[in-house]
Amino acid sequence: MGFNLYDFTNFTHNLHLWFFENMSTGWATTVEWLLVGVIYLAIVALLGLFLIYVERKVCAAFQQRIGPNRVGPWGLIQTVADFIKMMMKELITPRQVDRFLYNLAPYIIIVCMFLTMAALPFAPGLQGLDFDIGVFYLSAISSISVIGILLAGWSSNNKYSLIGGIRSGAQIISYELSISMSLITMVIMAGTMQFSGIVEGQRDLWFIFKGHIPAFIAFVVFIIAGTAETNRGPFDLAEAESELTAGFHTEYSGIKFGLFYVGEFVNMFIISAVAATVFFGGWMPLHFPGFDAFNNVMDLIPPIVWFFLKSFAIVILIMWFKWSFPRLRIDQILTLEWKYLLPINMFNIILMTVIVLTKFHF
Amino acid sequence: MTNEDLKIYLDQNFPEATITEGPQYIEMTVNPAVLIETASKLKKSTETQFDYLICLTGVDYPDCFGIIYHIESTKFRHTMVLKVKTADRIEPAIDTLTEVWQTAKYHEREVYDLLGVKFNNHTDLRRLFLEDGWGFPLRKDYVDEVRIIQR
Amino acid sequence: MSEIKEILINSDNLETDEYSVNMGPQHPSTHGVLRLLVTLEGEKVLNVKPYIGYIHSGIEKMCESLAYNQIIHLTDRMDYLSAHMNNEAVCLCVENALQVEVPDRVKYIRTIMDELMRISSHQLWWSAYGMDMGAQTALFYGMRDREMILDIFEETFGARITLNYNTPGGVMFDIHPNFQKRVKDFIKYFRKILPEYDRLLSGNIIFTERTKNNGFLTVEDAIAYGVTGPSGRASGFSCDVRKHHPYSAYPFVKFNEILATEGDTYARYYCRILEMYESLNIIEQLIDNIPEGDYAVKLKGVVKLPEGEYYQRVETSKGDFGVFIVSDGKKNPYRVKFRSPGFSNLFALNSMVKGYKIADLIAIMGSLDLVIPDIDR
Amino acid sequence: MKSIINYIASIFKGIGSLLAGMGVTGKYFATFWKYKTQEYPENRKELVMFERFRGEVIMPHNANNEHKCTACGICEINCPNGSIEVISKMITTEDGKKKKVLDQYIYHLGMCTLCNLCVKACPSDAIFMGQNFEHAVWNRSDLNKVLNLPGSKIEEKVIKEKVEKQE
Repeated sequence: MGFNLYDFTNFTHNLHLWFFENMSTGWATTVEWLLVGVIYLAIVALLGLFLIYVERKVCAAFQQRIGPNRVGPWGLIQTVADFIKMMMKELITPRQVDRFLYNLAPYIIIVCMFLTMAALPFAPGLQGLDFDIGVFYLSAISSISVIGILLAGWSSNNKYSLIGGIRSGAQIISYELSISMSLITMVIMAGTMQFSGIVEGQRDLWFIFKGHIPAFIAFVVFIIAGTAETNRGPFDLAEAESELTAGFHTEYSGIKFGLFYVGEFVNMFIISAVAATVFFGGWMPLHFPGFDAFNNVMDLIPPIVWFFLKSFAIVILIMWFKWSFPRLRIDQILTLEWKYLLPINMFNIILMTVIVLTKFHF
Repeated sequence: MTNEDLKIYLDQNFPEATITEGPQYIEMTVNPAVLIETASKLKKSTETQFDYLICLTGVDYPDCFGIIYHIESTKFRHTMVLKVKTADRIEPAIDTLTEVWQTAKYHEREVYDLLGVKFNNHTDLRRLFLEDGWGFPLRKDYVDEVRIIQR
Repeated sequence: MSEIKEILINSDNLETDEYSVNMGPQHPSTHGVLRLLVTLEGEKVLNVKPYIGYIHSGIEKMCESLAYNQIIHLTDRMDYLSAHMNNEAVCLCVENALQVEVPDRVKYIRTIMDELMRISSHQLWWSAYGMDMGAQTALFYGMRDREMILDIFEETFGARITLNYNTPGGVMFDIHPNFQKRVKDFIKYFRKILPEYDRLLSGNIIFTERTKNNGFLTVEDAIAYGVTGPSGRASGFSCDVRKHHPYSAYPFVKFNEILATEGDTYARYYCRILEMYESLNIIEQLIDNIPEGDYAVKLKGVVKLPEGEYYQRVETSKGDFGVFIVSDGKKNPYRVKFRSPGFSNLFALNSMVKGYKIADLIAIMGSLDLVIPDIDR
Repeated sequence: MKSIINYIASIFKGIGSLLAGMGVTGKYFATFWKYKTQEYPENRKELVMFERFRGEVIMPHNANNEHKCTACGICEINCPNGSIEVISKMITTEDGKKKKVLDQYIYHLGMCTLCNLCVKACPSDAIFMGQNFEHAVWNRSDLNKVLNLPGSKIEEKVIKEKVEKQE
């Protein structure tokens, strides 16, 4: 099979060939689909559980607490216990809700999350979908999740939920713009929309160093907009615990609430992973042109480790925001987007174009 | 104004009211009929300017209900007590002072809630703490055998 | 399509509707069981109607059947964040009525405790306010620092929140030998930590943008509604009882009354932060000079007030707190009335929030520092 | 032009203030092992309450199972909530005198507000405030305690003092 921790291309290719040699085409395709589906399901479930644990521990560290420490060593099994509890809880459907939409909302969020996940390059050859329009696909798909939130808010027959849903609708649709534009800035730099191509383009140096000022601005904008896109603090005014009790998911209970909850965390991971891919080279180890000895040492660390290290570093950065800042008001969120991020982005695209044209980058 | 000056001033300007010197403040008891007039005079007069109503208390005296206003001037920092007494304990009613001091609106609701003193012309006279039909617990003749244990 | 266009162009045709939302009695930012009936138009607040009484406990009625030293432990349970000041108000009222002069030592102890209590109350308010605004970390930092004061209280009083330390004629027991050292340690620590509060919240651009220029309360309104304490002083209403009607050891100390003129939410917020500095100043002036002497005057076993009506004001962390006792010469008071600052402050809310957003309603309500048992009594 | 400078300055000022806030939380994050939480049931042994801590009313007994309570009932009068009931009985002593002694000292912890008035009022120092704070019980009636131990008597010394005082 040729399993290699540093490059999965041969492994996945050989696996694919092996399936097609031993089965009929229809069966092979079905089995492959199932396999990929199960793998992604496992990744999402594990990531969700782990991220919730990380969030609790990180939040505790910011607040000088210990965090979960009762279930398992250092509380590691806490989230599993919570998950089991959530599965066993009653699914309450309030009276007079729009049943179909009410039940549909969490699935839209989860489905959208899986679709986005598919485009992420975890390691060389370990990627669900490698479109040539990967960036475009990602920004298109990730904006669907707002429909889930809107539906949840609308169908719950609760005024708090409705306010939360409408708020997040306005917010996500605005910030979609910033996300796409900061990605476009980097696409100009990379010259391709394909994720594997973007990563490959950073073999000599990561884009954040390569593109210096405009890349850094794009990164800051992307992180801000990404935090807003995933409805996390300080942009969590769709939930806004102190204002709207729990916002759009007030009326959800049991595993339906669990899906929203896991969705929030995995979405945060996806945003961090995209940031890591586009700005910090994804699975690409840290290379500096000219320092071959250093580069060789860096190459010893497997790419998949690099990918998760970078993603989790950015996850912790996003958590740092949440546990430091107060929440914004709805009009300020829109002001920030339309009066600050958007003009900066436009200026930044021009700057990047000029820099790319004049080859003023490293 | 010191208490003495205030007493002299009040004696001159409100000859019909009973003015006594309490343990701390000058106490002036007025007729319910002239309450609003007196209060707005106290507030508007340039020499007194009692613009801050500190406290409004209803007291269940043996023969009547008394409403006691502790008022202060934020300019001169003198304090006095204004008192009115209802005519009797059956259907007690007194004019509201919402027009003079805004905060009286809510303190009067409290007095109505706990003592059952009605305030004429009050725009929003509803129970504040308790349910409708509870009774008036701060009255001395209030009995509640279930909730109050006598020792 | 053209129809929709026409409707959009003539916005008068757009049908907008007001709707009401019940905030509370169970709501995370009402800090207790306060119910607000909020009328909204979109996100804009049109009207707020407070409904109170969910934890009305009839303290005034209970007081009528208790002796004077027994009343005090009930006042702990009204505004539990300024329990010591409430106790002190009753004690001062009884002492004034009996015309008892308490020793200087008692005055000093009481004043130091008042200021410690004020700091602890403002710390808790700061933490809760941070949480109202969405900065949950503030909650833990405020609570962490409050713990030090509560430990000081526990060592001297034996209780952390419901202190019941004052008795008519003095205090219940002498201060603990460690007390002065601990307080000095706390002052040193807290002076270092207070700028952190500023960096975390007061200077934060999100916070200032949210609190500045909203929730205005004019001086006239503040006086008319009787909004006292830091909330009133932020509007320029000079209402510090410590300054204007000094009691206990306040005549002996130099301190400034914190006044602001803006009257917006940020001014109310910052007044409290500055008050914490001012309280530290007051404690520093007193802590080394506690005179020797008795910690209480021996009163008769059964305290009977002479017939009459007595009123005593103190400055709690929320504002102007008053105790009104009508005595008929018996061992129980005839009528006790507590003038609670929160009660007056709450009803000024409606005039402050009109036209602002829901998020502002939370910010403005938080800046009033409401404690619900104080309002309901 | 000026407005553009202001615009850019406001961006940097805003970012600066945000970084200051992140600095505060970041400082504590970087030193996460210096947490302030106490792990309660584990630290039970080291957890010593302050000597004045008011946890419950206790009646100390000496080695001979003797307490100091004379059943005078002052604490019962002083209690604002009626959480103390002193039940006394009359006995005849050896020398034929009739004497009032304590039969049962009933203390309702569930009603007690720990105000310390009873301890302060006690003329013979028979009751004190205990430091125990773990009062949770499964049954509410368990909160009604009898403070004097079964078969306990009053200390001879207290009786002597009382007699001296009367003389």
